[in-house]
Amino acid sequence: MIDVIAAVWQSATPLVLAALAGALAQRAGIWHLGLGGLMSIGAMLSVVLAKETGNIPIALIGACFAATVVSALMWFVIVKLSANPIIVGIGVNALGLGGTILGIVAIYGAEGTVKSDVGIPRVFDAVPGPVGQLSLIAVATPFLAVLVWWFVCRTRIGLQITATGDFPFAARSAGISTSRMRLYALLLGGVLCGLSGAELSLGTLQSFSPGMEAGRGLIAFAAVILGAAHPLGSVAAAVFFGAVNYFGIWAQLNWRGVVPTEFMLMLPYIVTIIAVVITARVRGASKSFNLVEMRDG
Amino acid sequence: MADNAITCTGVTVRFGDFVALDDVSVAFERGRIHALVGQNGAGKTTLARAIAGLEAVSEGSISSNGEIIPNGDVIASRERGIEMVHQSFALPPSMTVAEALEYGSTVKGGRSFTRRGLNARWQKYLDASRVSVRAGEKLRNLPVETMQSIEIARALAGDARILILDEPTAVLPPESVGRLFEQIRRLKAAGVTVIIVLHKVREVLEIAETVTVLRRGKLILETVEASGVSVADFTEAIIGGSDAAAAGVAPGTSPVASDDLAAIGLDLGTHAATEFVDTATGESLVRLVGVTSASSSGGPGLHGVDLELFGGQIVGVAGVEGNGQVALAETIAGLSEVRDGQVELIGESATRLDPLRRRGLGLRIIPFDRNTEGLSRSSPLWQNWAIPLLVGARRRRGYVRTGVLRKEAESAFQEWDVRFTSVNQNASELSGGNAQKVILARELDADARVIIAAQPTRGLDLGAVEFVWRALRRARDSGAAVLLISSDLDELMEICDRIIVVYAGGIALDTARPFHIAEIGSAMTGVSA
Amino acid sequence: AIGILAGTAACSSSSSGDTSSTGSAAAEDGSIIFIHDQAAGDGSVTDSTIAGVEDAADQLGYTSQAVYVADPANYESTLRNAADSGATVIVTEFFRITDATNLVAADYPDIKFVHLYADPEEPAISNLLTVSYDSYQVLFLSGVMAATYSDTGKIGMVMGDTQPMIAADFNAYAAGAASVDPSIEVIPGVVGNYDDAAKAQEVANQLYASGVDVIQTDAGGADSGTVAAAMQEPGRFLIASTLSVFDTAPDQTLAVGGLEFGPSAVESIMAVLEPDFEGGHNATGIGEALKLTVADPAPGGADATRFQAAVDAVDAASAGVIDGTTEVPFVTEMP
Amino acid sequence: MNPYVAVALRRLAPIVLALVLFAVLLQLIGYQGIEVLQDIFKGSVGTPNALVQTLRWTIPLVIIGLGAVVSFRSGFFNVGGLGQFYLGAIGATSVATAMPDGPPAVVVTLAVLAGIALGAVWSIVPGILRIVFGADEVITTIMANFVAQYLLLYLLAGPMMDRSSDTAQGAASAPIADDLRISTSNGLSPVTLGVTVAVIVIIWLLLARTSFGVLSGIAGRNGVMLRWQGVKVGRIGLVAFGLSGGLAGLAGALEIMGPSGKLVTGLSPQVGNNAMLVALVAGLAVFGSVAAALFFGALTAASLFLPVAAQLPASAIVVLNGFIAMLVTAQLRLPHWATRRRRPTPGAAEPDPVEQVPLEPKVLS
Ligand SMILES: Nc1ncnc2c1ncn2[C@@H]1O[C@H](COP(=O)(O)OP(=O)(O)OP(=O)(O)O)[C@@H](O)[C@H]1O
Ligand SMILES: Nc1ncnc2c1ncn2[C@@H]1O[C@H](COP(=O)(O)OP(=O)(O)OP(=O)(O)O)[C@@H](O)[C@H]1O
Ligand SMILES: [Mg+2]
Ligand SMILES: [Mg+2]
Repeated sequence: MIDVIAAVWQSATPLVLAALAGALAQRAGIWHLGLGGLMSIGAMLSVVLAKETGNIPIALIGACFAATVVSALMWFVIVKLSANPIIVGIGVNALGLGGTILGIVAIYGAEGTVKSDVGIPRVFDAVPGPVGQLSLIAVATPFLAVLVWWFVCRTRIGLQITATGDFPFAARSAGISTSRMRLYALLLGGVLCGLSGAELSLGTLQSFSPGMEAGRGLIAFAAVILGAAHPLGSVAAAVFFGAVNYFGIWAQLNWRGVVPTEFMLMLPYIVTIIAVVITARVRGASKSFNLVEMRDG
Repeated sequence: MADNAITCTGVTVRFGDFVALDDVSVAFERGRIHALVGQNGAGKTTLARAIAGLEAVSEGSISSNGEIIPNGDVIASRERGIEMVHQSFALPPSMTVAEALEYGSTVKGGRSFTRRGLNARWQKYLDASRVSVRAGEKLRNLPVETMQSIEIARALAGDARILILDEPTAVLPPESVGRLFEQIRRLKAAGVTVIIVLHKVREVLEIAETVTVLRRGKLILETVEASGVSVADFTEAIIGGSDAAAAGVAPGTSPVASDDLAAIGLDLGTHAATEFVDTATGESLVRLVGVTSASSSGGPGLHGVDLELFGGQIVGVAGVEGNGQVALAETIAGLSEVRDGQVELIGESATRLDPLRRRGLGLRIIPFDRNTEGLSRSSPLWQNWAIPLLVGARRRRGYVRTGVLRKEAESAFQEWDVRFTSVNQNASELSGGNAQKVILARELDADARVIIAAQPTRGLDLGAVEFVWRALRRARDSGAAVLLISSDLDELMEICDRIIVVYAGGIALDTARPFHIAEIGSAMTGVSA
Repeated sequence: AIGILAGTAACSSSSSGDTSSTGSAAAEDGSIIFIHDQAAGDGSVTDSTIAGVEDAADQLGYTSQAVYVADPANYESTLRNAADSGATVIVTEFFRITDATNLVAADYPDIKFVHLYADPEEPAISNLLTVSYDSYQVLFLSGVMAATYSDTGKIGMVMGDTQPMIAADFNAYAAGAASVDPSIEVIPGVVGNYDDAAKAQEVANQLYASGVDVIQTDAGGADSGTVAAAMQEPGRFLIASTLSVFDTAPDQTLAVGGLEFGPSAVESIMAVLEPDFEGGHNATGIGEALKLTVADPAPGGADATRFQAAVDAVDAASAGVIDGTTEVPFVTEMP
Repeated sequence: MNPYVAVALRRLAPIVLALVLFAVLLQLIGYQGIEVLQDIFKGSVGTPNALVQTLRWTIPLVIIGLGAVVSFRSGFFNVGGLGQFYLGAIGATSVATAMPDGPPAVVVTLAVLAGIALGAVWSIVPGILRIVFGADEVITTIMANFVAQYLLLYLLAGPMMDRSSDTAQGAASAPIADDLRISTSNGLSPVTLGVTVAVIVIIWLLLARTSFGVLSGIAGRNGVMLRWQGVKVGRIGLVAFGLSGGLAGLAGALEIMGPSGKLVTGLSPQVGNNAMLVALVAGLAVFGSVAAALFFGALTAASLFLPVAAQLPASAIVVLNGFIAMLVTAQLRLPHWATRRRRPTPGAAEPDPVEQVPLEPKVLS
């Protein structure tokens, strides 16, 4: 059982970190569909830096930094140039996918898998099985989640970010710069996405292959919607998706011949749709954060 | 000038090419209650926001206690004790009361907190401010009155020395207005300077010590003592003698004169039946029998309501907001689910009839909120006007000759004296009064038999109010049944033939002229129920 | 004229290695363009073809270029662009690009085309050489090896998706295993794409955790996930698809079986440049471009006796496949 | 300046900026940025073949793009164009391969109708989930795209797999019979062009000259108001979902019956997103979408030329599309110092752009 939990946690960690980033942005009123692009960037850069420097802290800082720089770019385009966040997010995903391949071509001359000899330290190295594989990031993620929750729900600045997304005019009338709150939320999200990408590639795999993000950013975003942009709710939803993924593989191996494999591969996406429907039904569409809040001041 | 809490010097605010405030220089003395009045779009909110730092001034400066406040900087204004209560509240609906009080708080410390600590801290404050609400309650579940109390409490939570209230009475029932005014007097006694934006002359005279009048962005009267102005001067200043026609009074009506002033409720409290003519045809056009229904937005519903509306009558609906007015309008309109009872419309059973068919029978609605329910602000005027034609409630379907519709819209707008530049203009470009006229032009056609007018004059200036009233009276005179839902008792007493009071989803009083304000008041507060 | 010159160059290169004169290269200015529908860089077939194309170009003194086209709807126009750009030889790979290759080859009779891993064309197109590989036969040998080595009676395969080519691989793998041990359980794990190494790792982990001790990789770029999973615990073994895995996972890799297109790409390019080339087909099976390369010496973590038994079994099976006594089933749908 | 020219310039500005950024990036990593831009021109309109390719790609982009226009206008962010395109392709392929010998006109019509129907179904399901349950359509349609991809794999590796030859190993359907093909592999024929023009005209008439068009536009801006007018906003939404999915399905059917000639996995993975960009660049205008589709068609054509001409990896085009998507909805304007008479103190009073998105609340019955 503990092995299953560890395996699910392992699989959920990148989703959890990205979902936290998405929840922060959502709280600040920005639909963040670019999580996957930022993850790709973090995944690629952490492996390249780990390979080239052999230094894990540098690799992580580099990954987070690059994802944060792209987040700042997103902020500029969305907040300063009034671009549609959804389209920008889709653009960031394309940049993440194409840019990492281009980057690898630029660095190594040809596209392909990059392998690092060093990886993120394993915390329970001595323990056999999935538990022993948990990286420092995977182990630290619950604490990070609590930290983000505390920041969002238990500090004044967190409330200010929430006000920015919920009712921007209210935030402004209290003297809060909505654009700065959005910047904070996106930058912090950039750090989290960088970590998420690093965990994905450098965590247990220690290698990066282009496209390995494989739609995880969108699943993380769905977790944000499912969790009503609450940090812990989004984390719970992300863990749920990790569990669905684990179950999808399990069912593939154990229900051979019963359900075609392709349907098992669809499972995470179908479950996402069902979960979104159920939460919308339970919560009532009006209670989630709205795409566009138009209130006349 | 050190005695002035706020001094505006040559303040000009532009939105693009539009000048919302034009070289306004005005000073507000410390420790007094100042009224800021003017028509819709006069620039009151803009001036208030400029003082609060929410709107950057294009030219000129604003100083507090002799010191210039940095331009367009809310924090700087708040540091000087300037707090603003907004026309529609600025409270994030997803938050709890305590969170809403906390997020913008300037009180030092408390950068992080526990939920219990936060609730306890703000509960203490709320109790001390005599706001009866739990600090842990979600804002979206609260009624408007409580929201306003919280909004004021929020403004006063820091070290507020100058409090700006933008139309605080617009959403309040009469008895709450009294309580609000008491609170304002207490604040003044504590040394707070109050600037209050008001529309009703009666309220101005009741609370304000000085009056400042804006018209079309220009300063007309500068902080004169309220006790020294006559009602006539005052109205003249607001509407502008020669400008009266431009203010939206329909052609053919005389410029505002003292008779009209009486007609629009400026005569403090005497409700003579100035224009009352009994035109009731006796024809029953709406009948609710034991109706129990829910409001579609989850607000309070109706419980076992019996009601009959007759042609040739304006029936007023009085009541504190949130007692079932929305459900009543929605039930007749067919927008909410009827759980029990019967609805009849123009002789037909309509309990299960969809809204469109009801409109086909002659039902017309002027909804509560003209900017969301009444109009699509970002759609062209002609589209806003043509919807009934497009959905086939009145005429056609399928292929649409838009040129013809545009022309028809144009002539309808001219008939209703809408001030517009083109039918292709977006509705958002119209001022409040003109926007309301577009709705009237759409809803009050010749086939209208039953008209639900919900808050049709809320936020309108005197001229516009008069225009709406005339329109409703005309509809009544042509034999329609009018249901007028309003939170303005003066308005109801003025033009209704009959008033019902809703209380807790039921009808607490159904009375014909002459009206007794005490009786209505006690029904509204549930005393007589 | 191009054909004759190219033929000369081909002859000189085949006779004397890389001594082909720079003079003739400058004079002919030929180019080889390779158009592939699978991303390069995962160390598998596409990479080996690129290496072969570059090798051939070096020998001929030509320039070479590899172009990746992800969208099947774009194969044809990319081929036309390549043809218009004046390529001497255009190389394509795998079935998906068959129609486009045939169309464009017919339209550009002066350009030579090599289509690797394709069915023969009937009638043959005069400027097109098709080459088929019975790659599933290698997977049969993999199955033999895995089943012989397995201690648990369970072996697995981590595959990219279920498309017919991969399904054929799996079925051959299962048949090879069954030929050794009819009771063996062969479990497929499908990643769903060829990029998601992290998911491949999860799939492999669950396979190993369920008692599988040998996994064949068949998921392109995602294979690194399976390799990583094998390296997590002792007692997990691999049969990989690219030779580089011998270096990455020396203690886990029993063998590498897969397609090596490099030499056959060189050979085919030289063939189409022969002046008398008239179009045709080359069929390649075990013993030619295809073979199962077993670890030598035995992988660090392996049981020496069982490994030796597995190597012997592979040798025997290989002989059987080559001489035709063993029939390898070709089934393109997953069981 | 002519207002149409002004609008066109404003819409093109972000794209030009994206191209410039792209060239700079390429220069930084060692390619010839300027030459790449020249090659983009050459690969899109520079040769007859390039022009054919540009038009060939304009067809699916304009058809799916107009579907996006219909749904975005009515306030629903249906981003499932790709999945609906696949379902359309599946529908057409099933019909065409089931009766290869039938009378061509009948079979082609049936195949196209099947494509439209399946595309519409794939769109109406998220539509119902949105309208009846309130499930956000952005998520459900994106997820439906993934599901469609695996459905395609399932069908092509199983029930629909080409079994015509013993050795066939590609995940592909049997080829469409020659008689049933509506164009050669270059995608241009009287039929494909005619259908495209017909779609443009019909959608224009629908949006500009019918009550559905006007009402759906209002529904997208303010559904609450329509509800008070007795309009069933949900029904408008469903029709919009159905139409947009049907159009994407039509594009899928045309692709199979025309240039592709058979169904394969991984078909045109970019077409859904690009069509969405088309709709947005055009500001949801019908003829603007045609212009934008021509532009993106040209870009797609160029993207096939670049790897050959400029030896650029295919991923570079993905990066270019990323830049375009990032900037395409940006409101490029003169910097503050050039327009403001007096600058407010930085911080508090800046306008809130996210608030200014010109949409009204979306509430459904
Ligand atoms: N956001 C805006 N954009 C452009 N023009 C506007 C905008 N708001 C108002 N206007 C224009 O400014 C003018 C002044 O508006 P204002 O609200 O003062 O009108 P008004 O004459 O007082 O009308 P009414 O008495 O009917 O309210 C109007 O003609 C209106 O068209
Ligand atoms: N952000 C803005 N952009 C353009 N015009 C604006 C803007 N804000 C206000 N205006 C215009 O400025 C004028 C003054 O508006 P303001 O809100 O100050 O009026 P007001 O006196 O408060 O009216 P009301 O009684 O209706 O609240 C109006 O014509 C209004 O339309
Ligand atoms: Mg006005
Ligand atoms: Mg105002």
